[in-house]
Amino acid sequence: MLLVQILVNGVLLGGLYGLMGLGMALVWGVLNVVNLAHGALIMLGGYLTYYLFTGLGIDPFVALPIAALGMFVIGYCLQRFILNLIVRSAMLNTLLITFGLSVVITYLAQLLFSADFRTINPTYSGANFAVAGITIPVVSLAAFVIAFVLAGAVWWLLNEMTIGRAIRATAQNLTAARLYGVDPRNIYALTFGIGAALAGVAGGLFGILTHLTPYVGATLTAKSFVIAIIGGLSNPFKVILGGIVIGVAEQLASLYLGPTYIDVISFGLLVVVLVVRPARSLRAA
Amino acid sequence: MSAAEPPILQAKGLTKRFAGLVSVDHVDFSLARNEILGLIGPNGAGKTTLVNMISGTLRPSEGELAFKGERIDTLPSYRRAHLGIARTFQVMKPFPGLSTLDNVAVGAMFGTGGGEKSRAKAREKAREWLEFTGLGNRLEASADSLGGPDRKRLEFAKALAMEPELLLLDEVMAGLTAVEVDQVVELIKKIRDQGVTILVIEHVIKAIRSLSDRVLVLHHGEAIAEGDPATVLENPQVVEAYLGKRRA
Amino acid sequence: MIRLAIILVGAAILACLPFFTGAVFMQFAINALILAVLTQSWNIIGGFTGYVSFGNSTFYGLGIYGTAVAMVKFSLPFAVGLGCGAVLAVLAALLIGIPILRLRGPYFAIATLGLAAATGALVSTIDLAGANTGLVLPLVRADTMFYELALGLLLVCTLTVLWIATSRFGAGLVAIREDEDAAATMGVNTTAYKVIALMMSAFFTAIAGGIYAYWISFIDPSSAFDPTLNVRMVIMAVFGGPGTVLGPLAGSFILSAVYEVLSSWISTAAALLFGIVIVLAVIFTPRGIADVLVGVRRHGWRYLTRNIRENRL
Amino acid sequence: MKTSALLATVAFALAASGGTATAADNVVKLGASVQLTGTNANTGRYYQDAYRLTVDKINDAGGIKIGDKTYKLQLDILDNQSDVNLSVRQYVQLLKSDNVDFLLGPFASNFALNDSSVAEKYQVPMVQGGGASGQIYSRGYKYIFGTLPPADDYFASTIDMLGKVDPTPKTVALVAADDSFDVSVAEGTRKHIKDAGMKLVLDKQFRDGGGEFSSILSQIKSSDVDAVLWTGHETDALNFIRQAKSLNVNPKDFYSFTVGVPTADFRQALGKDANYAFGMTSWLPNESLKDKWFGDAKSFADAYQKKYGYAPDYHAASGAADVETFAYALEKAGSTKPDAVRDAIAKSDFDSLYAHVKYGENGQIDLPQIVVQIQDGKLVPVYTDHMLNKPQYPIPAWGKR
Amino acid sequence: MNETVLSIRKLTAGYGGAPVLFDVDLEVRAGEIVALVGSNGAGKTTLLRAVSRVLRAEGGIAFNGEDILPLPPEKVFSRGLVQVPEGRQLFGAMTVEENLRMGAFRRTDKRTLKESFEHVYGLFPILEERRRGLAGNLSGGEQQMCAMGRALMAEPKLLLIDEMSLGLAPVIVDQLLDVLTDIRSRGVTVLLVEQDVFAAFSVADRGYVMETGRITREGPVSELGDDPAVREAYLGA
Repeated sequence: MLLVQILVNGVLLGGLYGLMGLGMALVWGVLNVVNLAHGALIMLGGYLTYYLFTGLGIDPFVALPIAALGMFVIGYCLQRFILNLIVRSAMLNTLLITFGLSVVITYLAQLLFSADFRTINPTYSGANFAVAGITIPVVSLAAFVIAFVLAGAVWWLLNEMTIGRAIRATAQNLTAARLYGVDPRNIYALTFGIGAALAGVAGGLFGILTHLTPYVGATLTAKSFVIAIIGGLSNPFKVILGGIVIGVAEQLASLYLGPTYIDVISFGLLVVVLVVRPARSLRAA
Repeated sequence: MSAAEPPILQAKGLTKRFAGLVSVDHVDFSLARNEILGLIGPNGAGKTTLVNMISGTLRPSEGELAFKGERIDTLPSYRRAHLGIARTFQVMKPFPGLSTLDNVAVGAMFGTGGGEKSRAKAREKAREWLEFTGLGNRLEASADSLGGPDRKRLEFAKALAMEPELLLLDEVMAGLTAVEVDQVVELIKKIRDQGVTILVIEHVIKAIRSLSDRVLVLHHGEAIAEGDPATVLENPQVVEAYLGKRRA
Repeated sequence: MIRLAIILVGAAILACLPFFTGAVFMQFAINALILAVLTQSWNIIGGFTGYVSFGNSTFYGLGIYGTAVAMVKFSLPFAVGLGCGAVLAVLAALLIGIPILRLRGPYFAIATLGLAAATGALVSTIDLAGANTGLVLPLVRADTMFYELALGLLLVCTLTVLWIATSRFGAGLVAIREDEDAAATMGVNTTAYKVIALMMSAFFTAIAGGIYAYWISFIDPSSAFDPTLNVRMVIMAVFGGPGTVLGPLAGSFILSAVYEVLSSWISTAAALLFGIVIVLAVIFTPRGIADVLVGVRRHGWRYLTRNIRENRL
Repeated sequence: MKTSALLATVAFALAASGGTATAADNVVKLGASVQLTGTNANTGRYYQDAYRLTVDKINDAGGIKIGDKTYKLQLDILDNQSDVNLSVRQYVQLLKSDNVDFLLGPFASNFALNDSSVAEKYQVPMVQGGGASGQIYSRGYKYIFGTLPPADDYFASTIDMLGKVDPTPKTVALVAADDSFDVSVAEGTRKHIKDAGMKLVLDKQFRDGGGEFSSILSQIKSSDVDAVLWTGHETDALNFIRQAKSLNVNPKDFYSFTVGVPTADFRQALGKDANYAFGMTSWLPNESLKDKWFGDAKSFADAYQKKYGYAPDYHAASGAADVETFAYALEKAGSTKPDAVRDAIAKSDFDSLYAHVKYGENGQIDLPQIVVQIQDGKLVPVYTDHMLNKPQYPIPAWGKR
Repeated sequence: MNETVLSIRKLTAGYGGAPVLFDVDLEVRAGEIVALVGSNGAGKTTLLRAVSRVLRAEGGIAFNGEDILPLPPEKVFSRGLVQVPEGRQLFGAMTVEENLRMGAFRRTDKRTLKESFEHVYGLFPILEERRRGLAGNLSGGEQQMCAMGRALMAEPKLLLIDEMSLGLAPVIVDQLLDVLTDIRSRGVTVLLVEQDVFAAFSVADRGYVMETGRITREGPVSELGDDPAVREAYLGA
């Protein structure tokens, strides 16, 4: 029974992890940018939701799409006016500039929101129900469902919509995409905006489930990173699955080895996945 | 082909599969010392895969490969380079950030027998090979600033600086005009005269005709014809699969 | 030759500094020198070989812990401790390097990042290493010694890099960076070269860690395996010009100084400004300071806008 | 290339020419590097604010008499950005270039561990109220003093109280973070649990700052313990409670936290979910704590609230006591010589708004923890060595509140 | 004489300050196949890049009478000036069908899309067979077909084709040349850049010869093919 509960915890947690990884994987896969500011964007989305909730009294789940929209605009502008300036320089430079951006965002957030921790705490935040003796927290379940819905939306966008095909086309061959009528400046900004919007939703849910400080970004970037790699960059559902794998692995590690081993497991898993699947990694190089 | 000497390269039942697809299917062939073998065939017939297996970039799924009588099919590429096998790449691969001289010096430093240990001497040799291939006036140019034909010369110089016994040339004439093709044909003949054995992959039939001692035709990974150029290029199967009626 | 002269004269001048400066400068300088060693070591694997390692903080941590555990738990002298740390890190580089150096591009970078995080997390569960509470080393009041040690290490490390830049071994590494497949078919034993480069990088990084441990006298996993330290190595090397001999030194000294000035003058906004500096540096000088000097001489200050024009969409 | 080397040397030299300020006469300078930005800024500000308030108060009252001269206190505070390396550098800077006379501490045990090495190295006393880990005091250092009680005894009064309530818990779960402070707490607590005759059925360590407790909580639920003793940092405590609620985990009788419960932020963030949580503090703003400068602890708390807009907790009070330690020691030593002051600090024996300050052999103060509980959103002191107020005990399950 | 589709006047272009093209004049009239030949590095690809507005240029480029110099590439594409770039440049991780759909990216009349598919699959039956397969897995010849099919999906008025025969087996080149003739018969105008002068002249009406960034000769292919200088330089002995 304990094991089942732990597995359920892991799976539900994994949904949120997957959602964090989703935006990262999208931006990475399409723009070839490993966005070290992704965690900072998640944090920003969390604060946006927080202020919509505490400031305007909007229910957090209603606030999520608004926060996502706000984050989309921020992401769009970041790419359009900053990252687009360097997309053609070395890969290392995109790493550095996003690292710089994460520092800037973090410390701006500290100036704006102070270093105090915040929680998004609606009345139903601790609600739960039991199925056959297994407790299921309502908010975690909602986060899990939202993760899947958004993965579906991303999949639909990329595979069934013209703009999505343009996004993928740009990712695969910039020159050809330009020759076939795609404006890459817009497509890049759009993609980064969508990535930021996904980060925004993840941030809102993260704020409801745990707490926010301006500094949570760094850890979340690392986590999103791991999940994006384990899930692969091509299929949104696989990213969510990657999140679930990490979630379950962490919970099992926590149960059998002790919670201090959580990081060993998730990062160890990352290295193992990379090393035992060299074929894929080499092809993508 | 001299009967006394064993072939410099001997392939038996060479096969490569990628995820179930057979790219090269039980191909047998051999190369005699100082011979030029032309390898032709439609796109996707497995020509580059074959070269990759000889140079060590890919491991064969099946079959044997011997160089001067010694099995080499499990050796890593650098060991084969030390034994005396050099190649050019279909998509040219200069070291873009280095000067032409340094590009070629890499070949001299690491080629046959492990290459020249002194960096200064290696650069001296590299200079000679650049002269030989007609790039003597572009020693300090960075490799990615070179135009098409110069890039090909650089590719040659890099391979030659390794002082190979066997040289594999993968579509070195693609994109050249007829006159430039003639120049490269002369260059290859000059290299052969220095005692190098050469395997040429090419779509430029005129060049194949004038260069090759023998021609091997691959189609869907299988060798469908082999022999002297005149005979092979008139083989109806080859005309059907590769040459087309207009050129036969 | 000119580079050798610059290095030796620079080292001689720096060696005299402790006799003219105070304790605060020593404090800053030891840190800056250690960072410069880390940057220069990173340059071997990241700059010359082209493998962007985010795992060098692992070797730093192992150097720190090797030294600290040897000194605290086994009461060995400092020199032996340094050796333990170095051996540990070099062995780790060998064992880790063989599987991980098969990965390329971003995949290598990420694997090393994961490795650094995993090693840090693992060490913090090992009781012999003081778990997550850290270890206390004996206190020594000898900042000048630590300064000269760090300077000596930087000198040896830089001379090694100079040797790499002019040797056959270095030519092999650069060939790997420029095109690994081509390098292999031209006779470069790519696996061995990469692993050796990583081991060299690990060696200097670990020694720097050992010096740091003894100097700072208290260590714990979060400071020893700090991933942002690795980011700093990369930034400094890239800022200065990776794959050059003096660029990484210039990059690390300049950025250390900028960070120090920022954090002592405008304490609270220092990190924010540091972030902005990085963003601007990447936009305007994407190929490092070494390139700025050449570029500005050739194109004047239009060089900066030229960079944007070349790299934007 | 040559120019880049030159540029580097210039940059290096520039940093070398640090300023050399001269201290004005009749001023004693106290210096500290605290966390004003970065991950620890939330608690770090207590120290800055408490140091400021106390220094101002002492100066307003005319300063301190050393020998026959009157001195004012001056305070130099740097922001270490929650970066340990930077804080060490800043302490050296404070001593060697800003010429401060004495050192006040940063927040958190790992910072205190590093920074106290600077004090020891330069043989200048540091009094700190931000680190409680036993590791700080077990190194035989002579120049480090601390006003937080030893971490091993944090749960002593709590366990003492548990022996006197009905029903008395028999089985206990201990959940501790893996950092220096919490490891010390856990070690001491295991002993106290054993001594009290209770059974430790679950002993779990978690990654400090990890924030993920569902596995531990599920194990608590399935082992059905009577009481949970939890130690870690504030945000983790917050997450523990929130996740306990959403997973519907209820220890039968009781749970208690080493940190968080006394702070207003914590109660505000959790809202009603904070109710019933037990905690501890080494300090409450009581009128019974008399103070030379503030009058009593309550007036201190009022002045603090008025000036900074939030209520002080024991971090702030402890910081105030650090400043006062120097004031008393300077007057007693009659000198500003570091060694004289150090010896005077070692002999400190005075009442303050924080507690009766008297340092032990190792330099650490000894104080009992007061057990507190959040009852209807208010912080209520419950127990010291006797019941102060009636605890709401046992804690009702989440569904029955 | 048919109306002029593409008119290039005194065009100068280059990379990073170094000019590659000098005062190029070139004209393509409706319904023609025009071949542009010349040796490696003569500037042929640069010219195509300038025309499709991927590269900065100065001078005049008019397409159906409109000055397209100030337009961004995607606008030029929308006008019906479509390029089959050198090296095919397919979207390798997308299916053949998706590649073809990308060709129709800017088309607003989605109703006639089906007809276009039928047309392309009619020209290249192998593409229909492979339509669910990834473009990256096609052989070189099939990739070139896919690239041409993608261009045709855009319903081009003028098709620019760069190095169509590069690295292809002779038999495939013949097939593609046949397709070109077919396309022309449907009213598409073609500007063909080729290394293989034999192949180019076998289908083109007129030809231009380019040397080091300048047009040196022009005229009907029959005349150019007989020109001794051209024969010596490009057709070999």
